[in-house]
Amino acid sequence: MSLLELKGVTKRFGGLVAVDHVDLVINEGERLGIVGTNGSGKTTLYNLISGVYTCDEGSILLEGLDITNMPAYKRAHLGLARSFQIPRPFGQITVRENVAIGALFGTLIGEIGEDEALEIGEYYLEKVGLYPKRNEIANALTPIEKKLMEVARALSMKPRLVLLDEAMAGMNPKDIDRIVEIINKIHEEEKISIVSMVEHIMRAVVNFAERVVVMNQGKKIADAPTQEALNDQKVIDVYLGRFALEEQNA
Amino acid sequence: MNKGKYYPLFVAIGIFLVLFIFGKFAQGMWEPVALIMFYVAVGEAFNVFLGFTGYVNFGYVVFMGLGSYGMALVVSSSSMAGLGPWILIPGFLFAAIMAGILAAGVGAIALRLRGAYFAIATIGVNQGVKFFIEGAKIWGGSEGIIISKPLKVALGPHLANAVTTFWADFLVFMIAILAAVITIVFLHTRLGYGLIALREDEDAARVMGVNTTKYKNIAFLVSSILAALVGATAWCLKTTYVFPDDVFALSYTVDAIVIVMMGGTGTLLGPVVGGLIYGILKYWLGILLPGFQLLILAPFIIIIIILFPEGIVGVLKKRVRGKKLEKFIA
Amino acid sequence: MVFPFSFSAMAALPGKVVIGGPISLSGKFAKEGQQSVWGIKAMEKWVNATLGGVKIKGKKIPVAYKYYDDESKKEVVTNLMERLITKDKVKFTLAPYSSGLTLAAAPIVEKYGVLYNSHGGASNRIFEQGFSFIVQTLSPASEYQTGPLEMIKKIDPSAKRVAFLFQDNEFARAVAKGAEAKAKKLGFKVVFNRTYPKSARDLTPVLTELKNAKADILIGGGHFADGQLLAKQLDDMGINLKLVSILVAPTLPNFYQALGTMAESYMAPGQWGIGAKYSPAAAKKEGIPYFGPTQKEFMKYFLKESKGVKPDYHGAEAAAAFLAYVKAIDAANSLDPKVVRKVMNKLHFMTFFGDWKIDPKTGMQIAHKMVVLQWQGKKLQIVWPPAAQTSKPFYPMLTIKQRKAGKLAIVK
Amino acid sequence: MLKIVNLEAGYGPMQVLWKISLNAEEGNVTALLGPNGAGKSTTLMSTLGSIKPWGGEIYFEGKDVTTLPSHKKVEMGMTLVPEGRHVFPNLTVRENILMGAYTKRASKLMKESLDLIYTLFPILKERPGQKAGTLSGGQQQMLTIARSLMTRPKFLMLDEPSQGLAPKLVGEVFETIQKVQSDMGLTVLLVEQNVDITLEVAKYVYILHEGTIKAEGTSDTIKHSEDVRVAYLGI
Amino acid sequence: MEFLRMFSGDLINGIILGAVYGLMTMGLSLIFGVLKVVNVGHGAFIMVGAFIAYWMFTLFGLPPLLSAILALIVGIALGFFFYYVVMKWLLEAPELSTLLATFAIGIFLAEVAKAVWGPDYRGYSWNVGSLNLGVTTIPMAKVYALLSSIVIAVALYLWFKKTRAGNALRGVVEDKEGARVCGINVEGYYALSFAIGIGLTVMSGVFITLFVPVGINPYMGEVYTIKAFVIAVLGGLASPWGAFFGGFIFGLVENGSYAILGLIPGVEPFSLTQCLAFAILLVLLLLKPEGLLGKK
Ligand SMILES: Nc1ncnc2c1ncn2[C@@H]1O[C@H](COP(=O)(O)OP(=O)(O)OP(=O)(O)O)[C@@H](O)[C@H]1O
Ligand SMILES: Nc1ncnc2c1ncn2[C@@H]1O[C@H](COP(=O)(O)OP(=O)(O)OP(=O)(O)O)[C@@H](O)[C@H]1O
Ligand SMILES: [Mg+2]
Ligand SMILES: [Mg+2]
Repeated sequence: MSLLELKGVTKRFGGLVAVDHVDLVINEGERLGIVGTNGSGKTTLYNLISGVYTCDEGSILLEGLDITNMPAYKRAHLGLARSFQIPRPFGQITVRENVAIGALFGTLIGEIGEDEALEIGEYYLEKVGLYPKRNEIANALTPIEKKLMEVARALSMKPRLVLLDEAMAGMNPKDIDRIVEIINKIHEEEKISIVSMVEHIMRAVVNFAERVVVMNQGKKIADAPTQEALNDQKVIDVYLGRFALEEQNA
Repeated sequence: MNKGKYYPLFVAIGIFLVLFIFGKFAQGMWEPVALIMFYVAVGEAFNVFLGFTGYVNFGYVVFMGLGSYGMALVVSSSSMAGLGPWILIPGFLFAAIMAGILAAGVGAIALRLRGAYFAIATIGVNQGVKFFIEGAKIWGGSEGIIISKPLKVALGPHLANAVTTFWADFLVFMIAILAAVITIVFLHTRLGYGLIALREDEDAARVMGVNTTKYKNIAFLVSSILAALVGATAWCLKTTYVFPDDVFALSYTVDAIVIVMMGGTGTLLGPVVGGLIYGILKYWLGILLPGFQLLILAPFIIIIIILFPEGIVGVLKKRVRGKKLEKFIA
Repeated sequence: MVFPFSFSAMAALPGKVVIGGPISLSGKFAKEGQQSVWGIKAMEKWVNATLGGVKIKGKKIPVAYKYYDDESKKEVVTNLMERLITKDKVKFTLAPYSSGLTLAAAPIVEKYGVLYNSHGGASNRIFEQGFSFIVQTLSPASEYQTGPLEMIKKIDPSAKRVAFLFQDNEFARAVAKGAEAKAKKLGFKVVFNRTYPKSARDLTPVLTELKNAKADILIGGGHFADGQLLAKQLDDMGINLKLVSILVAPTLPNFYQALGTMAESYMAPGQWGIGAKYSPAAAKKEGIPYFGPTQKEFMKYFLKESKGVKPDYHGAEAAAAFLAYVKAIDAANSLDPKVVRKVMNKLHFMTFFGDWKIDPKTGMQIAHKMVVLQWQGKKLQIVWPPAAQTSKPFYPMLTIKQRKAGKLAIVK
Repeated sequence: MLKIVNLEAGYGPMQVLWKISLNAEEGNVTALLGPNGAGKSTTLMSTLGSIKPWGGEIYFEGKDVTTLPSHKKVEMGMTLVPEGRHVFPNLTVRENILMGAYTKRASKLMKESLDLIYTLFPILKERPGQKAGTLSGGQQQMLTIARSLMTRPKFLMLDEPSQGLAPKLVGEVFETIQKVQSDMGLTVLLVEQNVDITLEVAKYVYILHEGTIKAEGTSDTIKHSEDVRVAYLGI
Repeated sequence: MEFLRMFSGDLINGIILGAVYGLMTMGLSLIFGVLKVVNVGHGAFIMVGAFIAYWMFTLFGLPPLLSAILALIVGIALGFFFYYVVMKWLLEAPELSTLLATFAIGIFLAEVAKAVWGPDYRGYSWNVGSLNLGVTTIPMAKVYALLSSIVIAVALYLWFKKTRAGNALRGVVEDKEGARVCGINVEGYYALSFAIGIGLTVMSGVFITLFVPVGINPYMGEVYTIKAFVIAVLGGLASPWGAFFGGFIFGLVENGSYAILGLIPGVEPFSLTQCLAFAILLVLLLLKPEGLLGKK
């Protein structure tokens, strides 16, 4: 059964159609990559799924349940988690507390106490390599560290579906490999979550995704297994370009 | 269950106890102590909302004012006089209910606003309520209510005097403790975490599963009811009169902000320390230099805030991070 | 009866009798508070200089005045009052300024069983609360605006249409109530009865309405700033009346300074005014004793304290409250507040401020008479009651046009 | 063109940079590489003066500019494309761009600069009225670069310009950087995570690690130095 | 008919009151907009202006329109002084800490004024005739206040929208770091806008005395502070000319509703006008949460 299903989802900003009748199915346990040119509507799509925006048209189903108009916090309880492209930490509290908040309000809401949540938080901080910084104020992290913290925060929600928005942009290649590895591992270990991600860094996409969706100007222009999608001439034309292909092949 | 996290509460209660004993047994110090505790309680009640949500309830004083009206209305109603000392219970209830109803209403409407817009909307609520009471001439209009006599009728002159000079202050202590307990509970429960998340980034908090609307409203309600209790005791019972001009004076909100910011927002001990400093400074400067105390107080405040931009406890909390003292300070 | 230990009591007589109280030197009542402090300090000096203090059992003990600044705030008042009573050993306390603050400190005073003399808390309601230790030196609020009505009834029976326009606060409302009752009793027709809020900085809407009411007389006001504004805007809007009596504001020299000749012939009720005719001779005529400095002496001592700022009635009433204590302690020959209070019940005397006699049950002032003051030829004259007159009333008041042209309200 | 000698800087009590020295040669692209948190952004920000250096000296065109406020430095022809975008969110795209021409020197050359950046980033020409805050992440990145070019720098610091850009655009941006650099005779100091491209573009490379310069050399040497690549660059 | 006369008179007076309200709020808005500082000491600066007008007039017979210029200069100087002595150190601190500082500054100014000039209530009369409009009579001083406030609002608008400095200021408001890389002197503009904001406020104190030439006292500012806050929000914080329009609305409601509310028996219509003004604030905020001219 598909975990998440988008049917004709559309979002407009004034005259601009940021997301244009997108149909998308995400299966349970799948590792999906979403890529696309800048401004193609990927973040907007995330905002629609996580409930930051509401759809102008179309519907969103989570395990068959219509969540199109459900408030964001309820979606989180049902197992939707995300990170933000521009990190949004809870700046004045510690990293550990940040992540614990994820645990407290995720799918485990009401089931665990504060102490347990802090433990879960530490567990995931350990995983992403931020454990040594757990007692820092979140604002004191570098942008990259903030992103990592967001990943940990999303994971600690014990979600069914994690939406990562350019979590690896700006990271050095070594770290990217490390993070992809971590995510893959968590994906395997916990079996619970399906990680979907948006990246411009092909290195990460190739190593992570089984399937890739390519967007352009609000529309889905490709949806296929990774290699196939990335070798699609249309995708190369609008998205990858000459330079990146070389890099990918290098 | 980790007991360590309640240590700061014991620190606060310890400070209260020392104050209480000092006030009770040092000659002529009861009223100064009561004043300090008034500031502490005002700060604590204010902090429950500001500290956890980051929203500034500039019209905070409206709840103190309504609280004192609630008490005054009950005490001065002749049908209740037969209750004797028990009259205070419906008094507090009524104070809490009046403030609660207003808070629920304001919360439902104004909490949709953010930042300064919310702050000013609450000023509007305060001024609106005040001018409505005066303009529509309800509850005595601008003449307010004086409860000195009804209180004597209900309690007898002796008890009435004891209530206004000791028990009212004692109740302020109790409210301060109640507020401290609420604060620590907030600090260590999901509710508190949710509130802090929404303080830091409301949209992100919502996506993380925090029902921000509900949480905001809870904190607002609790803070408002605490304020009402402070008003009912420290104003109505203690000074025995309620004039609208006096109980809706926005300067008290500013006092609350000053106390909380000096001490440190969102901390348990912040309002306690802030209230102590504010009260002691005002008291001693006033004794030493009557008429010039505010002139000296002002630079003091500026120096404190420049040295401790996050409040004294806020800065202290950072300093002790990872040290032994850490668990005593929150 | 003399008990053996009364010797030790004698020996324990303090070196000074401290009289004092919290007073506002900051905040909204700073102006009144400052006047009060000057007035009281002047009397402290006078009493010690001329009388050598209070006389107890043949021994003269100097008096001392002790005060702290209450910032015009109710929670500060209680705090300071306790300090004064316990640390500074004040048994004869002076109330702070305003009815609210007077009420706020009352329970503390009651708790310690000391005396409490109100010189700035005019509200009648204070005296309905059943306090047993409070006495009042100034006339209660209900009396403030009755003088002008009595006066008009005498000098112009045809002026029947009276308008009330008071500030919307506790004090002014109490004044309004007293005036309304008086107006009804004297057969006036109340053609307008409105208030304006304290924060209003533009009275035009209510004045527009007032203009249409075609009143002969306007009685109103509240405090300093709004009173000045009321007079200013009446003139701006071209509202001519036969008599205008405004609370508080016109009793200040600054009223004239602010408005210039436009202030001519404005009236105000006062607890006292410079030039008041209360003197030993007047007291003799009434058959009561006179106590304290003469008008001239009061002025001299006051101006010394204030470095030249003239006293207004807030200074005078505070001074009188202090004098009342000295007089009562002398008469009681005791420093026990209970004894002094008992003696006070029977006292009737005159000071430069006027009569002093309280209702034994409530402590409310019943003998002191308010005066009506009027700006005439750049001077504030007492025009009512006739016994206190320094000048006859100027009536009807000058028209706006006349005042604009610089005409002075000089009684021929 | 730009010379940094023994620069030290930090935040609050925490020191981040320890006696860093580097040299950006006129007319070249110099790169500063290193792992996350090494202090690259801190170096750039203290060079411009957004944060105050604790010690050391900075020379620009031979003049000591260590304590000069940042706006004076911009006037002299230095600028930065900051990490994390920093567009003016409530101003329109056009207003953002024009803000770049704030200095007197830049405003004289505005017309020319506009032509240049519109050819580089046509999307900016298409959306002059959109509020910058509503642009997509990558669009904001373009806007930031464009805005900095509007100041007509002689010396341009770029803090991870390719971050968040689609691969096609990454290539284009680097081509642009090279082009602008050669056309305008620009000196560039580049901070990047995209090591491969950076080594293509840069002449000389510094490796920053934990606040100190650990290695330096021409990009060819660095490219072929296995040690450096493994230890600091993670490739 | 009588009612209509009254009502239209009230509206005219409402406009004038609104002009003064707008004027006294612009400085507050500017400071909030740029520095995110809520200036609770606002009223104290108004008081300084009022005293300047008073002293200049009584001592030297200087007409208030001229002392306005002096007040602007004094205000700007005070602004720079308090900026460098106090505010500068708090830029990185939590937002509300600056509120504490301005609170203290306000107290300080009022207490200094009391220590120097005493707590007296003062006033002066600048008689320049009056304007009879049939339904109401308006002293010319108020007309001047109205005209001046329009001139100042327009000048401020032009400064913001048309000058290089105004433009740069918008950049500073939006993003410090971004402004810095454009070569904008961020700290300089902070100081400048604080100074100009205080300058405008002190100057508005002079114009307030054209409107209310009496009751000048060290504590006179409090009333204005509260109203200025509300008006600033009504107009959309951070938008000085929005503040100007907010002032008009507030003035119109306050004065204009009197005649109508006067029809209700047994109430105090004047107090209700104030109540209504605040109620309308709430309604407007709900309809437009960013204020009238505020932007999202
Ligand atoms: N709130 C908004 N108002 C107006 N336009 C918007 C808004 N949010 C996004 N847009 C526009 O919608 C389009 C899609 O933006 P979106 O952020 O989803 O792109 P993206 O695919 O995430 O791009 P990137 O890879 O650069 O992050 C863009 O053209 C953007 O300018
Ligand atoms: N505003 C700040 N407050 C406190 N510490 C900071 C701040 N900004 C950065 N740091 C710290 O300074 C160190 C260096 O940060 P910097 O941003 O210069 O690194 P960087 O090399 O640019 O890393 P990245 O590749 O992640 O951009 C980090 O350890 C970071 O935690
Ligand atoms: Mg995006
Ligand atoms: Mg960086």
